[in-house]
Amino acid sequence: MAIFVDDSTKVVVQGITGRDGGFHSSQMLAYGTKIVAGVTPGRGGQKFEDKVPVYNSVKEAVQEKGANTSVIFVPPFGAAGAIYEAADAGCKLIVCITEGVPTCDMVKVMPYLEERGVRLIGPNCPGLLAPGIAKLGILPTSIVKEGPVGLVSRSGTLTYEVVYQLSAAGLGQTTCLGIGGDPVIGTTFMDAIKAFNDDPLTEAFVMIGEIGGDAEEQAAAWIKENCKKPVVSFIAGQTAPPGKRMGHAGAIVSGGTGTAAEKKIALEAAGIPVAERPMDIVPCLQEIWKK
Amino acid sequence: MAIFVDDSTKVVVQGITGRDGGFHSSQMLAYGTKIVAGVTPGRGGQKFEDKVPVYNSVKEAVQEKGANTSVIFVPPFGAAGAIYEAADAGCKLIVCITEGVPTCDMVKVMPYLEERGVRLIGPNCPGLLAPGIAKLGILPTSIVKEGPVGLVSRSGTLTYEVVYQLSAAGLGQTTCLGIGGDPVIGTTFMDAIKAFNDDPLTEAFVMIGEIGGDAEEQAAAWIKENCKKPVVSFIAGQTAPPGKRMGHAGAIVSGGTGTAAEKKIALEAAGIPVAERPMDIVPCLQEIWKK
Amino acid sequence: MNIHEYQAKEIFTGFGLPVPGGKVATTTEDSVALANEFGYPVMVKCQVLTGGRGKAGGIKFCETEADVRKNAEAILGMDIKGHTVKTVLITPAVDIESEYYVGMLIDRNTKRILLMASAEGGVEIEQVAKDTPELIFKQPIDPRFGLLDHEAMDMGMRLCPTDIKKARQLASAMQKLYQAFVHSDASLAEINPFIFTPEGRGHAIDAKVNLDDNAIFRHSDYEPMRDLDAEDPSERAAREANLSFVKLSGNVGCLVNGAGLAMATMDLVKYYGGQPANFLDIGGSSNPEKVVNALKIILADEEVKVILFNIFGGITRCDDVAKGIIAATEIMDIKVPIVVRLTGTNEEEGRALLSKTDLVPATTMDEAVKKAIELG
Amino acid sequence: MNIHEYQAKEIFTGFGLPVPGGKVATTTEDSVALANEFGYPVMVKCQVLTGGRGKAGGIKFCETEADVRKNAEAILGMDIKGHTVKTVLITPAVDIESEYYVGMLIDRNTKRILLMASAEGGVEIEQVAKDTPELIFKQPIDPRFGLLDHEAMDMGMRLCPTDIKKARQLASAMQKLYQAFVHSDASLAEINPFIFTPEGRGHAIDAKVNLDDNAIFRHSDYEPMRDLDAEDPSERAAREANLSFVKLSGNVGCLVNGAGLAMATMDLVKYYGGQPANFLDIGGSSNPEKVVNALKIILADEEVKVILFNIFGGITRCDDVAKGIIAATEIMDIKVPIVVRLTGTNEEEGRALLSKTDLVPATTMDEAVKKAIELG
Repeated sequence: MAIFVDDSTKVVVQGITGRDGGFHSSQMLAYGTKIVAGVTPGRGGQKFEDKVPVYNSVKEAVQEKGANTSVIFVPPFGAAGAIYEAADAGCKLIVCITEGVPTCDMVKVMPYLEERGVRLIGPNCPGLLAPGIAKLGILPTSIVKEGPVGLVSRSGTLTYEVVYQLSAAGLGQTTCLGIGGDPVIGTTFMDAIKAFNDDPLTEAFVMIGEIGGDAEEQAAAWIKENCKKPVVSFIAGQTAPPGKRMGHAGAIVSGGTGTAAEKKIALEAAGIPVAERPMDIVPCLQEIWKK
Repeated sequence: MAIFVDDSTKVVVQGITGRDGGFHSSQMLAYGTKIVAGVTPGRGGQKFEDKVPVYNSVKEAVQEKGANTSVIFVPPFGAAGAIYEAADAGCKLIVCITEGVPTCDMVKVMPYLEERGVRLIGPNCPGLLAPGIAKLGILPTSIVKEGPVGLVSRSGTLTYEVVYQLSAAGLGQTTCLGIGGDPVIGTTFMDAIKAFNDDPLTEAFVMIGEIGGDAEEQAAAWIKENCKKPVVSFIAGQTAPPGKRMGHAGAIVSGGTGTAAEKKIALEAAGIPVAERPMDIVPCLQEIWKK
Repeated sequence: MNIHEYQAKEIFTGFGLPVPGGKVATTTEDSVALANEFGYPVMVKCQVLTGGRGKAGGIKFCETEADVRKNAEAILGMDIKGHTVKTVLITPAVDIESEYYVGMLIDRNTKRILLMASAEGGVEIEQVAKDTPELIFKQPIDPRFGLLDHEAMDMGMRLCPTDIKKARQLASAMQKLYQAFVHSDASLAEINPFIFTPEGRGHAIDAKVNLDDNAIFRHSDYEPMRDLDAEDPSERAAREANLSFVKLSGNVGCLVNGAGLAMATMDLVKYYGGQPANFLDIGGSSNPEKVVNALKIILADEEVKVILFNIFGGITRCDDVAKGIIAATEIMDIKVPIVVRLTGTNEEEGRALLSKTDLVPATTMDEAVKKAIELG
Repeated sequence: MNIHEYQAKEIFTGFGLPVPGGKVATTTEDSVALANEFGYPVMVKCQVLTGGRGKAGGIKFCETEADVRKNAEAILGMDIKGHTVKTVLITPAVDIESEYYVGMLIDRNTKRILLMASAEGGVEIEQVAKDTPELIFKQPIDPRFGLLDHEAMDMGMRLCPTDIKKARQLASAMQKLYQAFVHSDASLAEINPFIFTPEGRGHAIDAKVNLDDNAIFRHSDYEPMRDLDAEDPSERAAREANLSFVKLSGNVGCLVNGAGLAMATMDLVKYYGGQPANFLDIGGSSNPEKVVNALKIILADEEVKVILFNIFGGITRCDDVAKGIIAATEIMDIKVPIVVRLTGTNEEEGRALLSKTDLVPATTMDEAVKKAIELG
């Protein structure tokens, strides 16, 4: 079992005929993900890799093929529109990989999703990989391994780094989830942590945070009160200068809030070990898990 | 018992210090309506007629005096804003008397009310008078009488005319309701008819329609299928020239739809007698009620 | 408030809709000059506030200067359904490969702005709606989110299932039309037809916009768009006096408070064999000055032989109406009989005030109408 | 993208906010001419993209032409936190009776635009937030309905409980600020202070707007607002190459894909006693040209003694990165050692391509960082 996905997950890929959308759809298919349809307006009737039907709209993909989950690879100017479309068509899980989506677009899309009970992951995220079940996004499949550890991260490639080390140490994963580092995202740290806490197969989990915002502090407070599973953390950006945006729209330290040091204090105060280096995460986890 | 109001109705009047708002608040108070507060921004701390406290906001009126119903007498440019405010403050029934509210404002306010489960009556309507219970609006109290007849109307003064005749004939009312004739209104004909059908004290009811739209046709179809109580109707505007707006934004006959003749056919096809003249309504009702 | 095609196109252009250039002229010479400026062919289009302009010969395709001269001369001054053409729009003619209808209006049932579109463009959409309603596609628009990309695209692809570029242009036009609708507080906005040239470029070649009278107060820039010439002088006076008024052709001048009661009064006049001279709703306010203005407007019509007041007081107080009637009779020299029926709020006070005058009282609506017809 | 006060005020003026007139000058003579045009007193305000301009002496009240001359001369060319003043805003000075803070930003927790306002205006709001958070009022704005009248009025009355006229002006300013925020795609918009004159008229006398970089593509009109002088040349080159880059002062040039991994790499360089020369995220795209651009930008810094690639391939494919590195080394004459760590999608293909070169391979992040520090 995993969080947010299961055997009934049927995927439609929005932007399947684009360069990145096509490449990663192939990867997802190769991993066994049930991609039942693709969508590119104007390309309806074509087939992706001679097997996945392409439709002009998500509505058709849902009606014809029963898609219930969308993975979005469309350019930033169309990303919010693609999210609305997927939600309106009835998808209950949407993973938006697109980087560079205007924040005001995301602010507006959020209540639309809430009204329809739709879970969004992203935007500007690597998505989700539940080893042995499905890959929704761009996490490299070669590094994952089935097992009892959950992983949630605001980062993309740093997630891969940690998953790689977990797998190398024999610690397989229930779900690896990159939620993205933009200011406004669908599924938050807190949402993921609650889901891991409720998931019977997840025995322990790892939180990869970064500078900016206070999602880590909130998560720490919640974990302290509610979570009995072992948790370890890592925070990127200890050396980031204040006031500068570190790639992610979210990764910016402003006016003494959102620093790595503050987050570390909050996490440790909640009893969550914070690894100094990415390579320390696995040893940290092994240490507290044995207790 | 009446529709939409009962003994727990506690009213806040928005615009209580204005000319019309003040006049009709006095009338409502004189009829025994529980006006617990008034609102006029900047007049907080004053008293209306030395007894009703005036607040700066509906929120204060709800918090301090438990108001659950608002009657709005503010100018058109502020009417939609007043509705949002009342709904946000927790009022579950809002009666907007204001005439001349821009239609696009009403289009936008509607989902706000739906999200909060708020009933709106109006705008541009005379409101509701439940004889012996409460008056919310501007219907003249001298003409009503307690009894078993419900009355719903898109018109204002034509409603009074009919109520007057009902009372004169000894036919008292459970509730007299003017829903207004604007293109976009809160409580519709259908809403009122369903409520009358469900109200155990309402034994028969009268529908006063007018040209424009198809609310009467819809009501006719619903009544035919669902309503066992005697109903009579009247349609104003048989002589109205097409394409001209007859006062109400809604009262306009366009392209062969919404004519009095069409409505009459639909109503009669549903078994609902349509009175030729206002003075025929009472005899019509008496005739079918006896069956 | 209805506005002319060229004014609607100005609004559309402001919201980025593709409208072919165009300018208006009020003389033949100016028409010719504009046509020469644009180059041929051009369209000469009468600007009157009524439909069926093409059928009436008010819209002409002109290939030469001589064509423009001939047609502008014929169209300017033409009478179309009672409207005299004072202005023509000169606009470059475009080649038409296909025509679509795109319109928006307020839908009472969904309480939303409704987008309607059809591949049956360029014809009377009411006829399409009657004969083949399945050819009109509809999309109610959630005001909280506006016309979303996929909703517009879905409509675009219904109209142009085989041409994604055209579908995109239609979708974009629909989204811009929605912006124009809400920001101008329209009650109706239509592009009929939206056309494609053989090269695949879309253009809104006709435009119709009705503005919500209730919202004009926040569009002071639109007030100059009002075509005062197109209004009946009495209707204009009524509008300026904030009265809801429609001129009819009878002899019983009606002053009623409330639109429904006013219509019912007209109906009753006709029922008893009379002819109402007008619809007039003096509105929900209780301003005595309004009554004076209303009387002036009605009495300006020489056909009016009797005045019928039918007042049921709710928000309008009968004593205010009575004061208004008395003030008016003091100012004006009213020669026709006046029947007055006052009921409702403050009716005793109102009747008491009137009892000292020589007005004809009536108790019921029926009695008042019958007396008015008798005296008219 | 951060913009200057005068540019933020231009945006505000476009949305109807009450901003005192003002114009910018780049010379003392122009400053004096503008001051004479406005009449005295005026403010001379340095236009640099940093806070604390007043404390640094960059904002002066001037009562006479001589004042303006003296202060403009002093301010133009002044260095404020590393920013050279090239432009001053000359604006009429207004009498201040009271000062308020009004600001909006994106709130991650509510996922909404958050209105914040305080009667503690004119001072550093961060300080107020830290010391007396109860003096800052907050209102998250529902994007479906915008900042509603009663929400704005409620905030206005909290700021000015005893003066309804001022409360209304504040409420109106908040609603206009919201319009400005959403229509300009801001990430931050502040008026600090919003002041009232002794006569009770409100003015936005300072303005700060940060625009969302992700939305600049739909605001081509804002692109000229970018102050190219205020950017580090390497940061500008990176932006133009669509790379996310921040210059630091070390010797280890870092090229990493992904912001999180890039920060972690910097952290690790420092952990092992080295100094990162930069933050650089080559992004999620797999365009080989980006790598070439990135190398050029990093190598333009002569302090850089070693290049460290840390690539974990997800959406970026390792073979593309390898091709990019090879292409770059063919074009450029790279004198410093290059440590490359490639893992993830297509890593075998990537490593195979690189094996024919003299780049220093590394398997883990730790190994790569240690090797880079050693070689740097």
